[in-house]
Amino acid sequence: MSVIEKLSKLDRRYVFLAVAIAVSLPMFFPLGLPVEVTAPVKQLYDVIEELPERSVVLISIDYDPSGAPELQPATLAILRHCFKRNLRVLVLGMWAPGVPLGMKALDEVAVKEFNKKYGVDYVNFGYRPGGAIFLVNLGRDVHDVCRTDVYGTPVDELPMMRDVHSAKDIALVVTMSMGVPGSDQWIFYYQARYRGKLATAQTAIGAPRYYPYLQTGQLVGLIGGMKGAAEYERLVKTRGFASIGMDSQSAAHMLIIGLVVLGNFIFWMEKRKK
Amino acid sequence: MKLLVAIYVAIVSLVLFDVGLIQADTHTPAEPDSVKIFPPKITALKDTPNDAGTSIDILWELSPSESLFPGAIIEYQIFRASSPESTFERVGAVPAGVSKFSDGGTEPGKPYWYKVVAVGDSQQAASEIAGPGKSVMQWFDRRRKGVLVFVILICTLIAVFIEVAKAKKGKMFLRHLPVFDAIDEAIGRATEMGKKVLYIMGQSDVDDPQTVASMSILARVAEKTAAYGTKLDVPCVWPMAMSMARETVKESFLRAGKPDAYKEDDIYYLTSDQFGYVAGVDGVMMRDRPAANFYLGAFYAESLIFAETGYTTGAIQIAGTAMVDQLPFFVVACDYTLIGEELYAAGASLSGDPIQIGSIRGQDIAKAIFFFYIIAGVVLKLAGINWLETLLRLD
Amino acid sequence: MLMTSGPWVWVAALLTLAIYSFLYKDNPFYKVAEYIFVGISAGYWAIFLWWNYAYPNLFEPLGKGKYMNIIPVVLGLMMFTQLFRRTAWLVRFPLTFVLGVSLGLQIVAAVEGDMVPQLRGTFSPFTPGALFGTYDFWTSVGYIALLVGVLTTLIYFFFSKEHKGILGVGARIGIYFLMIAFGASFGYTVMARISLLFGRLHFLFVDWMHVIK
Amino acid sequence: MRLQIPLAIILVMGIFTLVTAFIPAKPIADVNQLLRNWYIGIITFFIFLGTFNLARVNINKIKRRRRDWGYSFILLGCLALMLFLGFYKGRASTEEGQPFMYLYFNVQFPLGATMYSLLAFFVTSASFRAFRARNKEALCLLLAAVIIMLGRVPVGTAIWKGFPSVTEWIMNYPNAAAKRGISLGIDLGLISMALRMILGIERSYMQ
Repeated sequence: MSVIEKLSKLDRRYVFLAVAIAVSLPMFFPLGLPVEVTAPVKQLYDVIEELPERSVVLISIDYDPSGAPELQPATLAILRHCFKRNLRVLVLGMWAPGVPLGMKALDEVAVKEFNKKYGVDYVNFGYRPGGAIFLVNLGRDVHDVCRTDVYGTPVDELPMMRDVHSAKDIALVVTMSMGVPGSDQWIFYYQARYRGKLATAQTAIGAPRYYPYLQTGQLVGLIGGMKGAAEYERLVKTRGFASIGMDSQSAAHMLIIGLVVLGNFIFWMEKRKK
Repeated sequence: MKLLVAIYVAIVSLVLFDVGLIQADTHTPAEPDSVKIFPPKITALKDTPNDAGTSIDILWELSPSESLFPGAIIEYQIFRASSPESTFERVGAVPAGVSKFSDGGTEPGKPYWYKVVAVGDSQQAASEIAGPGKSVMQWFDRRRKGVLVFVILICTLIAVFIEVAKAKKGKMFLRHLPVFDAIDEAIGRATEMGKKVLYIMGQSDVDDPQTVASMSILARVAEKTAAYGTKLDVPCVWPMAMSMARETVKESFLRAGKPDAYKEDDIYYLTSDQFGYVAGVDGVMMRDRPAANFYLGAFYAESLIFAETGYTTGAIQIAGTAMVDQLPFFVVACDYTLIGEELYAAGASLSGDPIQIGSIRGQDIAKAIFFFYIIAGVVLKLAGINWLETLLRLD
Repeated sequence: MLMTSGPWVWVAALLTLAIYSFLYKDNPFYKVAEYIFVGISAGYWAIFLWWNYAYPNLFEPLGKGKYMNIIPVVLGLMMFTQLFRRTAWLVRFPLTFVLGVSLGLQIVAAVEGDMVPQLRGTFSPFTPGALFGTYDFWTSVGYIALLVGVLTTLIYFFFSKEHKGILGVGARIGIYFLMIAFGASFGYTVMARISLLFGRLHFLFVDWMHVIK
Repeated sequence: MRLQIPLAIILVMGIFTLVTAFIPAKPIADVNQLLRNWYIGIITFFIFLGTFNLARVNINKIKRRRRDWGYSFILLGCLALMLFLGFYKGRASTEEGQPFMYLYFNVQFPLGATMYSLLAFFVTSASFRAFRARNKEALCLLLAAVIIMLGRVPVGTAIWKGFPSVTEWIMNYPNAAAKRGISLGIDLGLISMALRMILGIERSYMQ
């Protein structure tokens, strides 16, 4: 019985160590297990696939560094898909710390991979404060709430924005969201009001709550966490950060399931002893 | 009550003003003026329904070149003028294959003329000029009548039950929630151990009802700690919430008969940055080891760190939030958890305030209506009647 | 994944390790990192707010003769009156304005964005006599589960009556639905947490130590 | 005066935005747009006030020699540095390649991301110690969690091909049902609080 007692009083730092090992090991010895694509991700892929060329897609960077490992790969994959389909992209964000991440992603995909022209094929409006209230105004008049882009250029000097005035001119909105303001605001204040197509990429923590909106059609797609991003990477045929991370995910998930079982075994043994 | 009557009158008059008219204009087809790129043909200019009156929908037949020479047309550009003779200004463009455009830059009631130009690589072809089209201002958004019905219904229920509760001086039955005993127990234990009580209001500012509900519970917690002489620690995320918490706690100390024991600095602003805040609170937990932790309000990802760190410091933990994502962690790691609306109900019960109790009762009746609406919806749909669904349609 | 080269990598790596040292126990390194983070991020927000919004949308137009902007600026500056006890009540003006504008919209948004579509979505899959004919078996069972789940959780959140008799039964079933949903969220969320750790370890191994690739 | 005018403001603004949400006509929509722009303008000052307060709190901490007051110097120093670097070249200070951005990518980014990643450890520890099948409800929670954990990673699929579809089914139906039930209740709470504040019944937010 002493083993059980010892385990039940195990310092949590051993558990911490086990997690670090479980996540690290597959980085050195990758397994390369294939990722299964799920319906909510495929749905978004199909929507983008069917948009007419040159349509405007708004990508809202509603995350900060702490959401980056999950949402940055999804942002990259979606940008890649949009530019491959020759769509125009409008980037803005409701989280100030997300602005450099959006710039970075555009630099990586639009400039280096696709050689797209700023102002014609894509624009970036940086941080927009006001949350829900901002979205209500955005849907009605984009130019009014986005006076200058992230570099200080007036909106009228951007050729692409001549075709983008209100929600009607935006074919699809994808919010890369990790909290408030984010998906909730986009659904309640933008989609409900202006009825455009809306999809979301969520951190794995927020994603479960958006399944009801998927069923009602308020969302046309849902990318949940790193797995969702890995699925999207598979759909656009790249092996990015998210795909590499899936092996570590597998190992860590198995460890946690093991610990849950062990924890409950200890609990059960102690209860029987009493 | 007078106010409600006023709202009703306003809404009813709105519905009466609902005079959306649709104006349509068709025109004759144009002769092709190019060998390769044929012009599109405008089929209709329509007022965009249910809008401010600043938008006209232009519909056209795609240029035949789209099927004859796939890929020849890049986009359609739409031009507008205030008379057929004056110069046409470009108002927008849509990709090839699209045959509809909403021009959202019109003045209500003014006539406009349009032409659509099919643009290819080197050549383009303009449709014949169509017009006049007018946009019409609308005073009621018909798509939203179901929304209006529900807004009126719910607001009425809540307002009526607040009045009823006031008349009954708050003597309305609300289910006893086990968390009330837990609050007293937790503060009692902190007092015995001579340790402080940590109260966290969540990440939202005062415009979030969760924060306000949390204030009602904070009032109770502060009153208890004042009575027992236990130290209370309230780190805040927003300056506004901090000011409100200070006021709440001050009043509680007054009610407990110990206004001198109130220390303003126990309720302090930490930072508005989420993880800066987490780090700060974490620090408080590790250094001061409070014996009772309350997490009531709006929480985000920090919930798990709080709950788990509090668990290791051995504190009794009471949580409650309407942030659905965070509930699992609280449910797993805390001693008591108020799920969603229970937070509001607990706030109401604890304050004994007829207003809050009345609202909870009103909300309950609304839920009962939802319940029967869904059942009726299923039954009617199975019988082939779609009426209840149609009312809720938004498009 | 997001890196510059040279000494900055060391700064980032050491700060990362300083935060992780908290896992062993609370210590001065962690605290230094904590305070640096709070200071840097507070400054960051202020700067981005200024250059992305406050300057181009509020102050620049004001300088160019758009005097209407004086109203939000004055109301906004009134926020600072709360720093002084005697003028603190002035905060109520901007506060009630902001609340008024957002609360009215909040009511409409809750009904239009959530209540109406969600209520409809619960019963709209049911079509005349043909639930099992229209969808495959598990989808049909799913829609029935969805219906029962929504109804019983509504009962659980009914506060005006004790949960006894038929209400008690409904609330019990409701609790099970809630628990399945919380379990599902918990299981789903593990991925979010591990992703972050993976991100940091990837940085340490690849960008800093160069032990992989 | 001090109470009546603010209460009038919230009443008028609240009723106006509520009622006019159903009126699309241009003159009214324009007024609404303007009001909302003012809202955004005022909100920005909230954040500036926050920054100001942070500085004030820490200066006080140093003055009164409170616990850990030494660290407050670091905080104030970082805040001042960031503000200086963000302003010294005007708008161009926040462009790529500027010191401001170096600090973002090499200090703020790793610190923020690492803070969050601590959660990986906490979630595991919570799974081991707090996640117990104490009763039938907890067992339910636990089983759902384990199935979804297996269904969300490739290794689960390798064990049994059916895990992803079972996971999707649970997410789409029982999970969606409970989430819907909760959010309907939460919406009602939100509406009733908003209504009370607009009507001036709820005043606790005023100091």
